[in-house]
Amino acid sequence: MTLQSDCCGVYFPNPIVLASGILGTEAGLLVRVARSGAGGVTSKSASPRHRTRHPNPTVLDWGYGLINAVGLANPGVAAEAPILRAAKAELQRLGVPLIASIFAETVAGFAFAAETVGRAAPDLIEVNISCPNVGHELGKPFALEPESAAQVTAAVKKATEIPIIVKLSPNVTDIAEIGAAVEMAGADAIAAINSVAGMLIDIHAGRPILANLEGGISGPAIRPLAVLAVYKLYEAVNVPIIGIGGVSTGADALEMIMAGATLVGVGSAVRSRGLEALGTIATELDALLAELGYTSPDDARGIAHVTS
Amino acid sequence: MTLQSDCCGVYFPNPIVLASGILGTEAGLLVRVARSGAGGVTSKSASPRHRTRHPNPTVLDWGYGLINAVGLANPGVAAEAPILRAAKAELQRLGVPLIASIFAETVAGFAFAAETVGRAAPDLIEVNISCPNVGHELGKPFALEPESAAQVTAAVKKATEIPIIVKLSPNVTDIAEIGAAVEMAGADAIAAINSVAGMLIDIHAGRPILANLEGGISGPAIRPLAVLAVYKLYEAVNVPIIGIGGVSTGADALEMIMAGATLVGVGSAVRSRGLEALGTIATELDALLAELGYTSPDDARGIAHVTS
Amino acid sequence: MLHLDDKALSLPQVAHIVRLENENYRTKTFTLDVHWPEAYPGQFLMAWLPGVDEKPFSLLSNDPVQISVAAVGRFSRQMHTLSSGDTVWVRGPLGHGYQPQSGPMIGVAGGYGVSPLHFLARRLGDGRERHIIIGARTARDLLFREKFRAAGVHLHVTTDDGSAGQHGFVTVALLPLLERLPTATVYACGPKPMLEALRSLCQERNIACQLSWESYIRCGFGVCGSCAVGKDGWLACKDGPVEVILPARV
Amino acid sequence: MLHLDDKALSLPQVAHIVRLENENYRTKTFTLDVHWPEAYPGQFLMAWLPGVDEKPFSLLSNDPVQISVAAVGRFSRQMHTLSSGDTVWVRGPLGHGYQPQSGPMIGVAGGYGVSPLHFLARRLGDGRERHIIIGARTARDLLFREKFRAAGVHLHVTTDDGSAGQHGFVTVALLPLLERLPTATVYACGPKPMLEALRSLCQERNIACQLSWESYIRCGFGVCGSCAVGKDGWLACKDGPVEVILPARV
Ligand SMILES: Cc1cc2nc3c(=O)[nH]c(=O)nc-3n(C[C@H](O)[C@H](O)[C@H](O)COP(=O)(O)OP(=O)(O)OC[C@H]3O[C@@H](n4cnc5c(N)ncnc54)[C@H](O)[C@@H]3O)c2cc1C
Ligand SMILES: Cc1cc2nc3c(=O)[nH]c(=O)nc-3n(C[C@H](O)[C@H](O)[C@H](O)COP(=O)(O)OP(=O)(O)OC[C@H]3O[C@@H](n4cnc5c(N)ncnc54)[C@H](O)[C@@H]3O)c2cc1C
Ligand SMILES: Cc1cc2nc3c(=O)[nH]c(=O)nc-3n(C[C@H](O)[C@H](O)[C@H](O)COP(=O)(O)O)c2cc1C
Ligand SMILES: Cc1cc2nc3c(=O)[nH]c(=O)nc-3n(C[C@H](O)[C@H](O)[C@H](O)COP(=O)(O)O)c2cc1C
Ligand code: FES
Ligand code: FES
Repeated sequence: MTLQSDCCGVYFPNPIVLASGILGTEAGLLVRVARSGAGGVTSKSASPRHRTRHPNPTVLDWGYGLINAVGLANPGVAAEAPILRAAKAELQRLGVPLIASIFAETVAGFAFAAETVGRAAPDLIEVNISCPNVGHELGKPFALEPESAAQVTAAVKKATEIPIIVKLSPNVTDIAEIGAAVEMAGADAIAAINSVAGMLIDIHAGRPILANLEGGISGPAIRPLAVLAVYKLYEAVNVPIIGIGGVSTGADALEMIMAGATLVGVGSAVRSRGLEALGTIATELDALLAELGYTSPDDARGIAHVTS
Repeated sequence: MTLQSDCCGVYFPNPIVLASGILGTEAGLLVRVARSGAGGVTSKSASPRHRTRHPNPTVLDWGYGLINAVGLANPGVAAEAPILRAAKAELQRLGVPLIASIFAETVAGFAFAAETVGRAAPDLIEVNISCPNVGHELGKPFALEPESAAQVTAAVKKATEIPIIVKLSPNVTDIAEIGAAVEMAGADAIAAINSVAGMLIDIHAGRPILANLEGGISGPAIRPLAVLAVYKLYEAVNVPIIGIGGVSTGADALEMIMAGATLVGVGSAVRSRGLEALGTIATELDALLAELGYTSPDDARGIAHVTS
Repeated sequence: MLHLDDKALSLPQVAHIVRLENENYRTKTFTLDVHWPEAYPGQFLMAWLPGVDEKPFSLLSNDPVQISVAAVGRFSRQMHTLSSGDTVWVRGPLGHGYQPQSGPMIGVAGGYGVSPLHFLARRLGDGRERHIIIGARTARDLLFREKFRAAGVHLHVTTDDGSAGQHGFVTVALLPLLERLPTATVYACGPKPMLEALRSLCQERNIACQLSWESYIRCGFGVCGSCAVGKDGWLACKDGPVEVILPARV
Repeated sequence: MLHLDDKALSLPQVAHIVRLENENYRTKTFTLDVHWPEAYPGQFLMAWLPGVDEKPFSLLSNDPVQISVAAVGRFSRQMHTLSSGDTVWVRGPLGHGYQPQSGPMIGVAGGYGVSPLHFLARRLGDGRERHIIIGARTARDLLFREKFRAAGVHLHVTTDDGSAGQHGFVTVALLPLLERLPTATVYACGPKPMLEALRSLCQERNIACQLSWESYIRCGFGVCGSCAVGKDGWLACKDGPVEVILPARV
């Protein structure tokens, strides 16, 4: 049995990777998660310029999952690059790849961000297109339309030689259509899904709980939505898929792999199972694959696509 | 304190109504739910012609909610009409309104279905537009595009004098846009949300668990998605909204009302709290409203729309 | 945030067949490596074969779980192709089963109805008078004669064509028992016409009866409404499958 | 399917202010109608005022819950406008607090650091030697002198300007205690420079210390990474806020 996985020519000791925005704010945290058994780690999405934080609450646990509106607060790519460099130095020793996540509000901003973080030589760059396009008349997130998603992809592709993962939003009518568009535009891999738009209202306060009003839902509640997104993308594209959303056990990870995922992102499970969640999930996946007679995750990938 | 609610001129003893497809297959069941305290009941969606059932599993409990692909199996509107008539006779005595739910695969089919169930004189007709449009080149559900949603609405509006509720799908990029389109086309009310598309894979079988592969997710997992949909619709339309999705307590119902709902649909909670769930939720809502100093649901409606 | 280790408990669970027995020309008993100590007679499970279907079966036993399956259609024939070690997915126990009363037991079984009644007879034990009437169209359709004898109950057999036991319907054997045992409870499982006949007979004679109804089960937990029986919205999967009818006067 | 009656437990819960006390010119103690018997000293809660912000506060007491708030900015000033009966939303208890060791207690408090240390001093009880050093810039910033006296601990006061107690930093009072009580544990809460100084002092002298660090808390449960302290990814909200440092040699 081996858990080794290859994504865009990058070697991952196991397919369980830390999702962006969870613990990925500091080099020390990225390294700590890698040490605890993750197959790869993704940094928190960084934008061209520093973005200040929303007032709290920004991250809450509502029992069936989390809701967050961290609002993409981040120190900006210039400050992020040294964090990535520090992380990379240590991660390389551990043999755990680093994925640098970026976002921007304009196509040019994406290219700039990719170039900047690229200098820290992450193994992969994740392009988070869930941020609103300030150039668009309605300010819709890039991820919501095939054209804008493709534009960003093409621009980032030009700006860096590092393979890029485009991260899709689930808040669309047809995610497979967006996936196909970013593949055409040059995406080396696709990550799905980002958190699902939602809202909670505090009935005593008579107002939304998050300071930002709406937020992103993650955790167990969204698992079946994520599995379906990965399943549909697997039928629509040929590039590898990083399946993310609600995974908290080895069985959940295997479900994603069977739907078609090459790597499996884990975020909210850190809440329920601690920082060691990723290592634990990898161990569980290993045992399950063996029990079910597979010799590697590759064996199981996509097998849920029944033709009968 | 009164829980009395008015929707399109129809009087509801309380705002908690049975959602379509839950227990609504027989007159006896509709009446039983009404007796146990529901403010209104919706029948299972019926189509112009009889539709046979998918093989099982079609409805499963995955812990955080349900997944179903009952596949809109139903006896057809001709057979449904006597069921509705029988139910209506008894419900009228109880003072509980009956909502007849219909769907079809063509615009003409919707009109026919509305006419047929209309003869049983339900208090309202719910137009479930989540079914694929067989006339559309891609067979996309009517609910996914403003144009097709509006077409169905207009056709049903012409076919019946009974006020109509158009039930929207959450599987769209912008539900408010669809809501505005159906309001323009004559919808007297809007129901949101239908179940959210999802999939579960059995890792031992290596295939999706539902015979239909994908299905609709309902229950607690989708509550924040439903609350956000209602919140957005409330800002986009003026007609009353029936808020549905994951409500299982009086507090959840109040949350929907604060987001803007006039009536609150309850389905999956019957799994966790039994057939009496609706009556229990109404009682809880009553106590909560009193505790928080409201004199009726109307007082609390939409108050989560902070302007500050 | 919840971490549901048991989240799969209401989803179909993997079970392996550990023993297979032929009961008659078209019926096999499956013993599974599943143990449901809390399950009781009259409850059922849903058995899933991926790509085929998922169907309800009454428990013949709970610890280990056993079911008897008559090969009559697509799903049940597929079940019959399985061998020891093969996998079948189950969820349960589901529904409300028999509620044992004090006093004598009269069990009436038509077809696969023998399953829950054998489970019940064992559960009630030999501290009371126990009668079982099994009815079938013809001799070769009869099930569980040996099993019931081994359980030490008084066995009565009827066949519509007289090819075994008494000639006629189960009522032929039932009526004298009802006369002799007015404090008995009738526990029954079988085809609808049989149950309806039993209901009238027992109500006329003011005898308690518990009837297990069959219906089309989808969810198995009282949500979809597909299993409603009768006019009052009684749900076979949740209110039943066993309907408990108390005598009008005690 | 889960029915989470306690689903709201990790969401902010409504609490009412039942008592208010002025501690100094800018600090008030709030007593809430919330009881957390399982909470212990060094843990914190997140207090939410809708439309304002949500901020962490150390528990001064768990049963009922009490916090002391210094009015220094937007949120804390808003807290100070509240009256008895008003609502504040809380979630907690969060984090890992002090781990009481046998032997003498030396508590060192800067600013609102008095809160968790008063809770700890009460918890440790008078069966051991307990010292508290409170430091402040100037006399009017000092907090909890009466409260600590009432708790029966040995109180040491230092001010940077000498306007009360000993002149100088908390270390002025600490050093002689460390000499005299080599088996003591130092428990501290206060500004970062103070904690860093204490860490060096204790490590040089091989004395156990437990330091409560402040950091920007968002989730409070170890997910968002916003509260990392130092280079090793130590999380104030989950690994801490209290860092437990054992002496190098025992
Ligand atoms: C609560 C409950 C408990 C049940 N317990 C058992 C059990 O313990 N053992 C068991 O074998 N079945 C039991 N059944 C019936 C079982 O669930 C299936 O209906 C049966 O196995 C047929 O399914 P199939 O897909 O093989 O055939 P289908 O394709 O569904 O049916 C094929 C044909 O056989 C007929 N048929 C269906 N069932 C029977 C039958 N029992 N006898 C004769 N003809 C039949 C149908 O009317 C149809 O014409 C139970 C049903 C319920 C609701
Ligand atoms: C684990 C933990 C426990 C805490 N416990 C307490 C507690 O028990 N009591 C308490 O009052 N606060 C406590 N705090 C600090 C508290 O959470 C807030 O930071 C504080 O109330 C200021 O918030 P604000 O919005 O009012 O001011 P902000 O607008 O955030 O800050 C206003 C200004 O005050 C400064 N400032 C912030 N905190 C302080 C301070 N304590 N003293 C002096 N200046 C300050 C800031 O640097 C800023 O310049 C704790 C913090 C943490 C992380
Ligand atoms: C607190 C928090 C912050 C997040 N920040 C980011 C981010 O900066 N960039 C991004 O692409 N996704 C972000 N996400 C989304 C996650 O990467 C992931 O796609 C989502 O949470 C679903 O996975 P999960 O259910 O395993 O958490 C964030 C999620 C959470 C919970
Ligand atoms: C088993 C089942 C069957 C359903 N059938 C229908 C249907 O026929 N028509 C319809 O409009 N919605 C149907 N729905 C969707 C519900 O009416 C409701 O919109 C959804 O379940 C969300 O509400 P809930 O979380 O309270 O269940 C069905 C849902 C379930 C669980
Ligand atoms: S099978 Fe669904 S309600 Fe009985
Ligand atoms: S506050 Fe989020 S990890 Fe500590």
